[in-house]
Amino acid sequence: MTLTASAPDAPSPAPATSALSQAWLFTRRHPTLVTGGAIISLMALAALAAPLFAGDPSTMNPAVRLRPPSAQAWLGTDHLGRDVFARVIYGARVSLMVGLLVALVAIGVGTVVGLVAGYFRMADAIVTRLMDGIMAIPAILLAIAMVALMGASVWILILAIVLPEIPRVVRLVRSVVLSVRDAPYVEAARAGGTRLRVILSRHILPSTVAPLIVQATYICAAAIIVESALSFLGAGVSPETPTWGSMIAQSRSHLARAPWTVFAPGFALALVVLSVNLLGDGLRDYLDPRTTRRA
Amino acid sequence: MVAYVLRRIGSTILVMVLVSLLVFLLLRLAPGDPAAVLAGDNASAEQIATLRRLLGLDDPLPVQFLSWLWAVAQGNLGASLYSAEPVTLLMSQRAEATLSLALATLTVAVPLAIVMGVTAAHRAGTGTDRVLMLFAVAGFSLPAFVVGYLLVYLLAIQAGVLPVQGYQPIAEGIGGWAAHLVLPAITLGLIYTALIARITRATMLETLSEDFIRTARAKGLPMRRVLLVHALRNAGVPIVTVIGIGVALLIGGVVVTETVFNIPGVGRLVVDAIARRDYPVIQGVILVCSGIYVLLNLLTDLSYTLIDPRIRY
Amino acid sequence: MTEPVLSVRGLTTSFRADAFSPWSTVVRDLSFDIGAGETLAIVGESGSGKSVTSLSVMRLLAERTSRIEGSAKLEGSELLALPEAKMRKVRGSAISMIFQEPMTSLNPMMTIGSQVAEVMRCHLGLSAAEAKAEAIRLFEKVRIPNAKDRYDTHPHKLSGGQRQRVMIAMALAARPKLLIADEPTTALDVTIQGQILDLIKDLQVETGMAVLFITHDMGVVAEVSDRTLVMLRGDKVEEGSTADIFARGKHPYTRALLSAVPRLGSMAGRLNPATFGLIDMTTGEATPERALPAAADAPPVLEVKNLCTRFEVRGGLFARVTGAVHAVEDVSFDLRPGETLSLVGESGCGKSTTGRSILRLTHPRAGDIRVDGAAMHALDGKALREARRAIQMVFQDPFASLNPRVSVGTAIAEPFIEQGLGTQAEAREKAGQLLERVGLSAKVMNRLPHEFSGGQRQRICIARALMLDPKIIVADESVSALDVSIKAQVCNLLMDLQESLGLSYLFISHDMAVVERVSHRVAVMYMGEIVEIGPRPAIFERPQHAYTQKLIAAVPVPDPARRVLRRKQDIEEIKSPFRPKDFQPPKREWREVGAGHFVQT
Amino acid sequence: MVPSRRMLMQGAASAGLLASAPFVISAQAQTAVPRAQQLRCVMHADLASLDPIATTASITAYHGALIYDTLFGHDEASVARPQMVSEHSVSPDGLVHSFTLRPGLKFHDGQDVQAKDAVASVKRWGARDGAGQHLFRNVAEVAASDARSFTIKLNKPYPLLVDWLGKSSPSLCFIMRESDASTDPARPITEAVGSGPYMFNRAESRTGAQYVYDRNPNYQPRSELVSAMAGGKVARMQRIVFQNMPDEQTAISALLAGEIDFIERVAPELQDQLRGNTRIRTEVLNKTGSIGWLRMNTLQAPFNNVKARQAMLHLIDQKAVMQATFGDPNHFKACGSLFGCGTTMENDANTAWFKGGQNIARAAALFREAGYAGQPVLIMQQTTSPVLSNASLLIAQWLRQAGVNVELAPLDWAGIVARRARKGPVAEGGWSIFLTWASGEAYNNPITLAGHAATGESGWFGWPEDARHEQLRDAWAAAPDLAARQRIARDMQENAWNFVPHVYLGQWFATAAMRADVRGMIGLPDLVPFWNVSRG
Repeated sequence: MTLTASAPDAPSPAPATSALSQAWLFTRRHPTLVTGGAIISLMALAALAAPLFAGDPSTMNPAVRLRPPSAQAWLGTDHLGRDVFARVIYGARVSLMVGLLVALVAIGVGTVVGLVAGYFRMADAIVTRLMDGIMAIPAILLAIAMVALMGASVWILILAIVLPEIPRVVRLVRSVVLSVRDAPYVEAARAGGTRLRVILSRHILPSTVAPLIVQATYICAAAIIVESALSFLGAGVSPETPTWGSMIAQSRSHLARAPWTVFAPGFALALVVLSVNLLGDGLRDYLDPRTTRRA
Repeated sequence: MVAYVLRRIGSTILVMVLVSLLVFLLLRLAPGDPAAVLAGDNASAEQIATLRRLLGLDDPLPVQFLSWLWAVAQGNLGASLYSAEPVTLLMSQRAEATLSLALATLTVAVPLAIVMGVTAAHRAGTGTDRVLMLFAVAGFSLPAFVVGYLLVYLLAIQAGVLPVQGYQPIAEGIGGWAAHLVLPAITLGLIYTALIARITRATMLETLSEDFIRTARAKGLPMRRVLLVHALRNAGVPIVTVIGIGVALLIGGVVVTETVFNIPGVGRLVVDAIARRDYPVIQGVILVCSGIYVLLNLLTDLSYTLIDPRIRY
Repeated sequence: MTEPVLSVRGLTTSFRADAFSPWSTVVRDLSFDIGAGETLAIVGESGSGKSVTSLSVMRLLAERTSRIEGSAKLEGSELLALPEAKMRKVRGSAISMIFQEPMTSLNPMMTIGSQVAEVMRCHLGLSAAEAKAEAIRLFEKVRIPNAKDRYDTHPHKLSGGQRQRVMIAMALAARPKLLIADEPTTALDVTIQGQILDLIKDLQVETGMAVLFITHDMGVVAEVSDRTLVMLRGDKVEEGSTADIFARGKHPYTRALLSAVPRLGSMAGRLNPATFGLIDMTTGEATPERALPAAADAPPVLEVKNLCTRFEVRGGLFARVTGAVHAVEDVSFDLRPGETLSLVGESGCGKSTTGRSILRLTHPRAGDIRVDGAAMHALDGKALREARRAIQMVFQDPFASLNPRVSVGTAIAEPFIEQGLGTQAEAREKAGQLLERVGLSAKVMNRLPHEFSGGQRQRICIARALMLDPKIIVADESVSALDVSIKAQVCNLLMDLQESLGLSYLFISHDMAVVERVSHRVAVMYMGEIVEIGPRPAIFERPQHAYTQKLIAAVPVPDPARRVLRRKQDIEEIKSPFRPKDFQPPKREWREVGAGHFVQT
Repeated sequence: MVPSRRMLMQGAASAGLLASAPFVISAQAQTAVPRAQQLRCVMHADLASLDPIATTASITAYHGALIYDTLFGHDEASVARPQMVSEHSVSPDGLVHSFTLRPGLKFHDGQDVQAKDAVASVKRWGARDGAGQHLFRNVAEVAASDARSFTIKLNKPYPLLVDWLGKSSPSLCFIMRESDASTDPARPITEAVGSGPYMFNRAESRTGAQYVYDRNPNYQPRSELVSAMAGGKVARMQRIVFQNMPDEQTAISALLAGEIDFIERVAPELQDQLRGNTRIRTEVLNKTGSIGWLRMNTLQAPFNNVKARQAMLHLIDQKAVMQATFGDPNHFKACGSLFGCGTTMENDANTAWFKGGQNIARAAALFREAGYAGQPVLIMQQTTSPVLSNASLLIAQWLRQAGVNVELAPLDWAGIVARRARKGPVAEGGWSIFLTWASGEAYNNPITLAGHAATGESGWFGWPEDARHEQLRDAWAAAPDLAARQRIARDMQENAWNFVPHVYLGQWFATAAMRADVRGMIGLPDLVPFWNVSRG
């Protein structure tokens, strides 16, 4: 017997005294969610407001290369004399944008394909084969090949990272759709003559939202990591564009002489990916309490 | 069962042809000219054109693809445009290093991850759980090359206890072979351990809320037995699935790890081939990698029957 | 009375969602005793705290989210203060448990033999070989056929009844002083239920153990228990000897519970259905039962002829069809306006598939379905959608049949709007009226399903089904998942609606007692076929087919005075309606034994 | 022995990837050369092709120098000395050169080196190499006169003939077996059998990972002392191994740990890690270093206008470009000579732009004079080379400051070599600027470096065209001596910095790092030879 059944009759929790204490309670209940969300929000805010405080990320001046942190350049300069602090902040734009766009595109495309595959048995076989095919190609090799062959623009990079993520989303959506496709409330809608479009949009799609939000955070984190790995392997975006991955990759030979050129973007990278992952874990627990709360 | 396996192999061939076509189109429709690379910086346009013709790169694309496919069907993956060595030979030279790295990673990561996951699930919500899971999240968050450099710096250069780079074939001594694999395996295993530990914890939590676990506890069994005998096996299918999927991740991670530690494996082979547009090598390696992946998927699915008596094909 | 085996005093159990939530009490200040050889039944509806009580005594609740206060003494020694290591030694040896869901309570990965043997190895220190021999002996004792061969069987190869026998064997393995049986028969078919109850009874006589029986089913209580404790929302409302409780229950809730229990045979001699007489659980005020009129003598609204539904099974290299599950085989019947035809049978007999096939939620393989003369079976697409206006469905699970994310008003209005029968405003107005009609307020339209109890949700589902003004409602186990008191109310609602709207019901149920009350006619299904069909009085009073007789005999009677030790029945076998590809269904013959009463020969 | 083992491995490979792995291992385990007798080297690139004639890649020239021998070799003073040749005579009219091979020369497969091998090799080289092609415009016939003698008959005297046969910049005139040398010059040969001091050990080589060269026990060095490519090539190490390590940091770590012995080029920023380490020694082997250059598409706007090309001379600050990558000024210098600095042809004709330093305003003015109207200027940025990548970024920045609409297209090398062949405008997938580099010594020779030609569309990428430049090149090749060539070089430079076929990014000097006990490395501008090297 489940505890939820007793819930309607149980006295409801006493209302919290103020919004502040409620927020504090929420934080204590979901520490990972709040910590991850807060760091990401701060990073995103800093990235958006970069022109207001961060300085110039792209002007090169080899005369002042590899200078240690100072009042002029808070995190020193890199091998081309660029301001590392400014580049880290502007790098957040690219990294977060790559992460966000990859997540959005993967979720968007994957949801449509997964919905079709899950609901229509005819399409399922074809879609499943196609997705198997994409998944079978080692993701990083595909990405390296795409970037090498089609040019190293941010858009190609996003495409290269998105492609291997799509099958995972398709699988997730498909499994959720399969699990609710024959749910009594969907059958009730069919029995009542509800049109397919409405069944899909009102009764099936919303069930995928919670798992997709969680999946989106993981994809976002993975995308940021993959972007940095591609940069490391020399298949990243243009060195002109500040991204954390390419900053680390370009500066790695200066590690001994100018550690800040590697550690600043490295720390930012690890922090953001960690936060996004924490956010994802927190959301998972929040949206699906089943996994942690049990009688 | 046999019919199922045959059917799966049939669909595998279909998937592989699809993969081949995809990779072929990607390679050939994008810019890049192996003849120009091969001829060298100082070569003239005319010399490059002659070379293109000699390498067969001027044939119509469908002809190139079908003749390649026909050769593959006969077990011939072609030869490198550069060294003219057969792709199968190039890969077999590299296979040992890559397989050793992958196996070393698996043998370290899987048991460790399962112990971590089971412990975290058992202690869900406690400090132990939090620490273990924070470690797992961190494993996801650190780029492999950063970890690799750090390990090399600390354990190889500073402490001097392990070799910095390279690979020593197992035939030259098991000690040297193992010593060369320690750091790469840790680097590669970090994310893999994290992945399996997380999924183990999640499925264990789900399994621990099942009725039969309550039965097992009501029977008065020791917790260790409840966890390891009753719960773990029931959580087995998703864990094995992730171990299987994770091998695909390994194939990807191998590329970075092989670069950091200079291991002459298959990953490096293909990265170099991409840089040179050595089409037969790229196509061959990706085909074989995806073949291994599909095969592993099949094995994973078949292993379910060993874990779960209810699953029959 | 000697010292009780279990003595519970002031047991109070509270839960919280997590470490930051307040405690909410689920069981309040509960006290009771059970003596050796005695059976105490704790009876109550969902949320009464009866299962939590047993889990509290066993200390099987999660430590971080539950709090147990009071005292529970096993033969004088306090359980609640025992360290976990010692408590573990109590579980499964001094006190053992069997649970409601035999399907999920056994470990699917382990053989049944090893699951029983491990108890003895753990508590009695037997060697592997000894434990195996002892387990086989136990299997024989709980009447599992071929016990030796079954030792290495996995649970999924067993039927529900056999699994529950394994559970019992496991519980008895270490010769407990107290057996806690938590709804052990609820998930089982009636015929199996009786056998399991008998088995527990026999074993109790043999071993002299005490039994704490937890159930919501008054019929079961009447059959098994010496004393009965009634719980309501965490409180004990009444306790006494079972005979006393049934004959002279004092608390209104006890009486309400009893009044709501359908009793097989209570309709004897009556021609037409009748509503339940109910007693209000707080005021004790009684509403008498009321008879319904006969069905109209008009042409049938629904005619089903030779309906066949099969599910193909594929196998082999090219995934060819190797056979099929014959879920519904050559089923024919008709339904007149204002009539209730019940389809009864045990799980897997094809009764639900029949209902779903009629609505074309499942595609029938063959057969004729005419609704109001229109051939439903030949329609497709838009025409099918429109045809479904005349025939609607109410499902079993009130929690699953409403989309948790859609407000009830939208859910009710949806079919009306989707069928293009009117504007948004008209739909909402009509939805409001229907909510009132099913006994809810029109003001609840904007609420989400989780804010309603199970019974209320089923009312909402009924309102949704009525939105299209159907002539027929297929009620697929629509009241089976509801608590007793709610079940009676919803049945009454359905009957009221039938009377006022002239609805016809295809009432699909496994609950013979409910069927007896609501039906005009009854069809008994077995292995996909109708084996007997006829007017309700004829079926219940003069059952002809052996299966019908067995079904009726197995129903427990909620009257301790009529308790009988009976039914030494044959062990059930797993019935599989799977047939090979070239299977030719035998031609069935029918014999008319009375007016409209047909029996398969 | 070598062919049979190879066949075994191929057979095993076709039997299946996994099954064959043990075969490979056992083959590898057969030979064991003591570590002290091996020199493990990390070179600047992977040995992609084995044919030093079909490709001009430096690494393949290194490979060639190990396993093949040459007819002549330049000594340290850049004078061609006989190497495989024992006697060389020229007819009085200068039209017939006769050569006789040294006795006892043997290919690694045991066959004697014969005149027919030399004839075929010289012909193939002449068909492929820039200098060779120039020479062969004047060659009437190359023919063997007996087993060890052959002649080259000319249409008119060619003073540089022996210099070319002994040149040490790619492609060198390596002597191969006739069977190999008769392959189409454009089709790369995959055999590696020469008569040089080392033999290619194919069984232990792993394409893309390591290449193994074992001492040729049958090689008979000349008796003279070694001097660059001339003199006795004495193989002192039993084995030379090229290890491919694309990651520089990994290579440094490996050198520190003693796992490798030699790194050909160490990035300046990584040298910090070696400083003060007594077990490691660094040395600049290539005294003329390397020069980066920028090619412009002279067929399309804006660089079809000479003013726009001139603007580039004023735009680029070579010191800044060099500093961005090499940091320490000891590692680089700016160079205004068309022929590189530190070379025999270096001069300062027409270098006012260089002496004036960077002048972006002047560049902007020149762009305006060229009628520049905002057309996109696309720079192909080679992301895989730090120096070229950094230079692209800086040049883009300066071009923008000069008001030019710049677009960077990040590409890898393979992408660049494919795209640079396109002559159309940027909008049609063309390009405006690409960057590359060559050894400093290469610029010294206006004939051999393909980019020194100004023959228009038939020439090298960028396709500059200038008739006077071509006249001067021919005159240079025909000049009788060094002093005459130097005079002509001045005139060429005077002319070139007016029509601007390309501009330079700066000259840098790579540092090699090796274990301290490695002795006798021969510093050459275009090659790193491994004879004469020893340890201890």
